[in-house]
Amino acid sequence: MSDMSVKVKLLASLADRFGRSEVELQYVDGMTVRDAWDGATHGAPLAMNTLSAVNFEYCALPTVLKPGDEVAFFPPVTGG
Amino acid sequence: MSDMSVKVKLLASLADRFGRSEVELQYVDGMTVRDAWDGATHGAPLAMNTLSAVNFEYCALPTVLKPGDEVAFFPPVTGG
Amino acid sequence: MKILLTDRPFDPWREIQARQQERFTRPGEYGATAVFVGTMRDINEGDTVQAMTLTHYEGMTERHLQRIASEAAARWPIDDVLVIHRVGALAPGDPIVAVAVWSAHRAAAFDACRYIMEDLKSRAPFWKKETLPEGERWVERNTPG
Amino acid sequence: MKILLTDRPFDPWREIQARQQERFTRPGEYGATAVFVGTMRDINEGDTVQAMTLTHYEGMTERHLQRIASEAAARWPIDDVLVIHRVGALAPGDPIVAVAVWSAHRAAAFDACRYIMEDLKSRAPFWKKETLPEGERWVERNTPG
Repeated sequence: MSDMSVKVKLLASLADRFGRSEVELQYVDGMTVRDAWDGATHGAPLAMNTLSAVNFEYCALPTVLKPGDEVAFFPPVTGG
Repeated sequence: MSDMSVKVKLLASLADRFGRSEVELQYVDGMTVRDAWDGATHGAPLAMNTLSAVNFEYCALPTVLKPGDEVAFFPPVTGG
Repeated sequence: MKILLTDRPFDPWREIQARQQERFTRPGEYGATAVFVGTMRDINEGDTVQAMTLTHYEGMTERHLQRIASEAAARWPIDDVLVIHRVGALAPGDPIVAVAVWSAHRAAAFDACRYIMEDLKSRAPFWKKETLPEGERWVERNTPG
Repeated sequence: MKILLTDRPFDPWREIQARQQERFTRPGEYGATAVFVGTMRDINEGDTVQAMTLTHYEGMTERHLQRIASEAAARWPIDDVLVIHRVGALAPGDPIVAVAVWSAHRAAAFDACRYIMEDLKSRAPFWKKETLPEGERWVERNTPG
């Protein structure tokens, strides 16, 4: 992964839905979690209950990213 | 135990306090749990937190007894 | 539903496993198990406790525990309850009580297990007498849960 | 505090006992143990479930469970926490999760155990895919506790 990119993970049913579980995006100044979703899914609708994390911590959609961040999107969790 | 008596049990620290764990009392018509205490302890003060049971079920002091009943008095429970 | 008083040391984890194997034959029959185990501590109210004797009111104890378990079963959708309580002479580290509840549902298992424990601590006719270096004493009350 | 993800079947009662023996050396050190075990059921939403695959977000999962356990330890006076969660392929009857909390106090053990379970069910990044006679499906949500 280059220094000026972000890694986007699509987990569980999202990987099935989009046919891919990981996308590398070019980092753009001011890029947010929401922008990462749009970039990785080509602007697919984002379900209200989709959860997001940056570098393994829950983060809201307006969170601004840094180069090298790992962003993850996933459906409601069903462990336990 | 005769048909016209009640058995009174003094349990745990009450047995230590009164030096006996079981007393048989002559049944008297209308006799209550409270009367059984007075009979078994010769009218000793009854601590507020003393618990009482009749035939292995919790019962309040005004409960009227029948001949052959087993009445028990005991301090707050400390199991578990 | 199984209620057991024992004057011998018991291993709660082994007893729970044994009950589970005996009671449930179909794998996947229950989804949730909530358990509480109370163990004898070596200290109470700041004093070193060397040993303990647990007495109970024979005749009332098992009947009362049975009733608590039945009340829990009436109140929550639970599949089984195991209650084991030690009586007689105990040493620090010995399990005193184990309550296990099996259910299809997490909340029911948790709620029923706690309900049984709270009733047991406040109403089941057991009494503890502790042996301290300076002699014996009755434990006067249980702390609320 | 011990957090363990495993792709092999585990016996929760044996693991709890082993942790207890490893963690506590003085008999009578703790007084209360609260445990929850979640087991794979053979039925869900009225359908027969033959098998299940548990996936998780590697990197985030252990970190998140560690944080939940630390939060519980900051909030209640607890002596130890054990969390075991299964990942990979499961069969009905297999334990999925075990949470055990040791404390001097009954209420702290109960409260912390439930807190950890509720957070785990609602926030730890695990996902279940069920195998039914007619194919696979993702489980869409957990029921609130």
